[in-house]
Amino acid sequence: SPEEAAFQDKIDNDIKIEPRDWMPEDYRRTLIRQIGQHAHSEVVGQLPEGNWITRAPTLERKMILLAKVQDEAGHGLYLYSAAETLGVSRDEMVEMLHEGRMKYSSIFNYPTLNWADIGAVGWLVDGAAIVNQVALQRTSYGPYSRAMIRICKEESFHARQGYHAIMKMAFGTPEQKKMAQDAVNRLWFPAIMMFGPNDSESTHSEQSMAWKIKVKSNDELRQQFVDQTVPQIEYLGLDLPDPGIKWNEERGHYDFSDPDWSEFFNVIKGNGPCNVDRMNARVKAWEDGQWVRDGLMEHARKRATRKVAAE
Amino acid sequence: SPEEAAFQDKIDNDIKIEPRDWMPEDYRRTLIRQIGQHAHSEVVGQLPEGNWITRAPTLERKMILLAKVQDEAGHGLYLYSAAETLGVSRDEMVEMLHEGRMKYSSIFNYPTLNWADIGAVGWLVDGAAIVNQVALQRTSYGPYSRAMIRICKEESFHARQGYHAIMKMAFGTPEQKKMAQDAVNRLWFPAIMMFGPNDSESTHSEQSMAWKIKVKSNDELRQQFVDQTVPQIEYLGLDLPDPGIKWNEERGHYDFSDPDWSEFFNVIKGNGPCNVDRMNARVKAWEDGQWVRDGLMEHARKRATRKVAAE
Amino acid sequence: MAVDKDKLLQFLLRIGDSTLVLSHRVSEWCGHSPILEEDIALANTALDLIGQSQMWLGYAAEVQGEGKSADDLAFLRDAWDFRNVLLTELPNGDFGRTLLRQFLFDAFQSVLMGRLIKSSDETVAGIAAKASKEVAYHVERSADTVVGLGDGTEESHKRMQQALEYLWPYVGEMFESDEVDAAMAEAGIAPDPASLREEYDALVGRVLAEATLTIPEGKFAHKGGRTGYMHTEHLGHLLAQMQWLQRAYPGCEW
Amino acid sequence: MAVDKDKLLQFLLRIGDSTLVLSHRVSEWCGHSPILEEDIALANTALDLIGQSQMWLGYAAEVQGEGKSADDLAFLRDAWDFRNVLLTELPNGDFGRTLLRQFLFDAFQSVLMGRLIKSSDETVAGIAAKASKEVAYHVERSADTVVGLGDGTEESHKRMQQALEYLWPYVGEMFESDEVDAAMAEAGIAPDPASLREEYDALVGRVLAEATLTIPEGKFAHKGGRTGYMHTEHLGHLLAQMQWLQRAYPGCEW
Repeated sequence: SPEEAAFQDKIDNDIKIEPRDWMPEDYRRTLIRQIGQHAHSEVVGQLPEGNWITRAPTLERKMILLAKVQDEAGHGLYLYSAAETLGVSRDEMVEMLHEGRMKYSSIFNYPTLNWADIGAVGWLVDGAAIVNQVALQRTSYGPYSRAMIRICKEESFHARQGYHAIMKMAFGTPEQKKMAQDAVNRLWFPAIMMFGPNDSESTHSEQSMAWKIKVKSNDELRQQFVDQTVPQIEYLGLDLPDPGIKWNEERGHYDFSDPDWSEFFNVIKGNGPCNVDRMNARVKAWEDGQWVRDGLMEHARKRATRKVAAE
Repeated sequence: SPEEAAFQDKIDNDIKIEPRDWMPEDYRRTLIRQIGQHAHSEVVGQLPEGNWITRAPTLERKMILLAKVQDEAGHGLYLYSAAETLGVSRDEMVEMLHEGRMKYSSIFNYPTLNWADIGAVGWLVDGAAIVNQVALQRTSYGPYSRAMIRICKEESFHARQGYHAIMKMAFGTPEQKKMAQDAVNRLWFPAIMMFGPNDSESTHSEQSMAWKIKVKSNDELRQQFVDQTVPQIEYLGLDLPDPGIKWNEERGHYDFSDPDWSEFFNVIKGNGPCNVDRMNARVKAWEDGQWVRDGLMEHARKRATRKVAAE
Repeated sequence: MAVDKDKLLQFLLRIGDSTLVLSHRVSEWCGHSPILEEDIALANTALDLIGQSQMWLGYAAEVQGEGKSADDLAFLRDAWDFRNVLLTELPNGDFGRTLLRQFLFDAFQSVLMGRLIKSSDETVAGIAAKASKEVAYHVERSADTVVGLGDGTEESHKRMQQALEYLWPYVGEMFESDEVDAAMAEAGIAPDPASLREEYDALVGRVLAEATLTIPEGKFAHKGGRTGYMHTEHLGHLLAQMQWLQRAYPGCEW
Repeated sequence: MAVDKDKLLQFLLRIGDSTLVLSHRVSEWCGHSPILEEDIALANTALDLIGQSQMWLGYAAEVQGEGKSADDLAFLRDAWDFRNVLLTELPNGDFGRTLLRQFLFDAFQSVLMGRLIKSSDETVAGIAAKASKEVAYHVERSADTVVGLGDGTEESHKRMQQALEYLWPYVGEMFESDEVDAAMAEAGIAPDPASLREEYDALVGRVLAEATLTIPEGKFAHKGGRTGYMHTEHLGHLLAQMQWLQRAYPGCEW
């Protein structure tokens, strides 16, 4: 159709699509899925980090962690707003999350088990997210692109803080170093799985690339992350978490082992270490909070009525 | 009436009153109140000790504490059974407790704040209870008297264990000794208030003495407790928790300061440090457990029906 | 006029421990609040409170003069050395109780900080000046939520009234006066807490009235937190979590 | 035949840590159970489990040969050194979930102890002989309660079925086999856990059928506890409570 042609033309010329522009239903649906999932990830992502807020070892570390979690909740807000421009409400998306009809990033289905995990989450998980999000700054949908630009700034700050935190551990006492190693060992493969399946297996990719919803392929992004992270692990003096990691002179990249994709699909299916607990926590928070939302809403209504009556 | 005369005659001749015997309504009511309160105290008394079960410092200490709490719940059972012989059900008594129409010993409205408190509760609180209960072995109501005999044996075991636990603390590191001192300082006055108001202020006492529901007066029992406990405090090398404690050669007893009775009556009124939390915990346990009691009851009914059907 | 160092220390611990313990409680909500905006607001509140603790406890450590840091005071004292008011260590309960506790504390802090900015002790005045901006924001926010929930639905009103019944007996402790307070007042470092009650009652009374909540009648007040004589059983459990790493791995840098 | 000491140690920790951690969870009920008789029964269960831990960990410490005690192992290791199965560290949930978890563990223990009493290691055989009497009592009791609640009211049935859905994915870990188990089997110290599954399934299947509960279909099993590779987030919080005193006041006698 001519609408479709005009739409694709904009995309090809790097003109952002805006909420009021015509767009194919599938473009809209794909974006809602992707932005919603991203928003949910920010919200659910509070839980593994929140798990250590009450046990952070110094006042300053606790402040840094609280500020980070606060930022993430804020990112959730921007992203829900971006998704809402596509005609879906935050409450609808939350409902879909709670009913299992929308996902969040599988990385948050792994537990945070020692204090170094908090550093590692900032460094590896936020690090991987940034690689993805930097690419997404050029995504074709305007509100999403602008949210990404805003979010990226804060995320790189988090990643740096995470690296500093784990540096303290890696250069600390033998036990601290052991915690750091343990964290890297456990989180490495889940982190590189954050970029999604190999390009050959990725179902939605081709159309998303054509629409510039995705800008780089999963494997490209993963390689970029590995290349930037391996030297950091080495700098920390930690053992590499994958014996397959090796500099490949010819490619100009690090080789690395393929993660266990059966685990990846298993976690997506709901069988990750924390899927059930994470969803239970969110659903409980939502249900326990119903009276609060109702109460505040009713109060707002009363006030509005009183104001009208007074006028 | 002739019944009353026969009843009082039995009492005066130390013949036990048994459930089927005639007894004055007031005797029955006083006993229900006293035995019920005693039973409730065993049950609520699980809470301050339970507060430290998950933090007991060694496996053995944890076992000792668990065994003690288990015994106390058992005492609750005997005592509810004794009260039930007077025509009131356990559920009725529990309901009266939860609605504030029956009491439990005020001592359990004080918190357990350090590990030495657990020793001190065994030594001072169970110690005070025993002084009272040894006297009550001779109480006029048969089932109550027999429950007391059974309970006393276990309680003196608890008191000894408590004393050993606090001995370890008093003879331990300076910090452990400080915990022991802190525990004795906080629990001394609440413990001596366990015997109730001074005889001159005690409302129910005279009739109870005549009926041999009570066998010794509050002040007699309190003096006996002070006399046995002060040398124990001294043996531990701890400071006396009351500057008024002094051996009185003439009386052949220790003098001691009158506790702050306004605090006593305040705690009874509901203003103790833990009254609200204790009752909330018990009511919540009861309400949360409704489905369990209902489920088990329904299952028993189903089984009985099936059995009849099969016969 | 020289003030007794130990009394000044006690005074500082009372404020610094209260903000520290309350920040811990508030941070327990992380990721579990009823609305995403509230997750953000609660994290922000906890963050401000810790920041204040860092200043108060930092000065306390300096006054103590034993070479300790604010972290040492936060992570290496046992319950009996804490001087927070009991109100701050009470369990969160539901969201309404958490916000009402916050308001009852914020209101006190707002009155107190208003006086402390004129403290004769420059460090105290400086910390109070920084804290008072945050506190003004907190009290406005918590008051709004208390009004919204108190004057909301029947259920939200009932829950808030129950929360008030539970919390009110812990309000009085904030206005207790003892020899520490007398020394602070005499040295012009801090007002006698009792002297803050009128302003507090006016502020709290106004907000609770707007929230259609009824202040309980009893005059009874729990105490024992700010003297350390008798905390609740809850504090020990809180510290077991808070201090875990520092206790299990002593002497590390984090 | 000499067995690798470290493998024997791992084997002993797997049993001793499981009973220790479960006893902690069960003891959390103290004073909060639905019926006074259950308060007694739960305290008794917790007590037996700690008693067993004391024996298993005592022998583990002996095998380790570093002069440590069972208490040292219980109170001075961090989460990653614990080898309990994940099932035992899960939060209690409601009373039904606690009892169902107990049954799922008791059933395993009853099968395992039945084999261990014939262990080639005399100490293991001796501990198993003592434990097996308690375990036989536990499994009878927890099975009865599971049946009573599963085949009770509609609500109790629903809750028990939900508990089963939650807990079932944690059952499989008990039957995992690795090189530790292979070494134990080869030395005649303990059976390969996988070989216990049939007997377990028969016992559990019978009880759950009587309880009118449906075993979930999925074959997925969480793991990581008995190797220590990946516990749940819950264990760290549990240990923070359990080890508090020993961590805060190291080197004391209690």
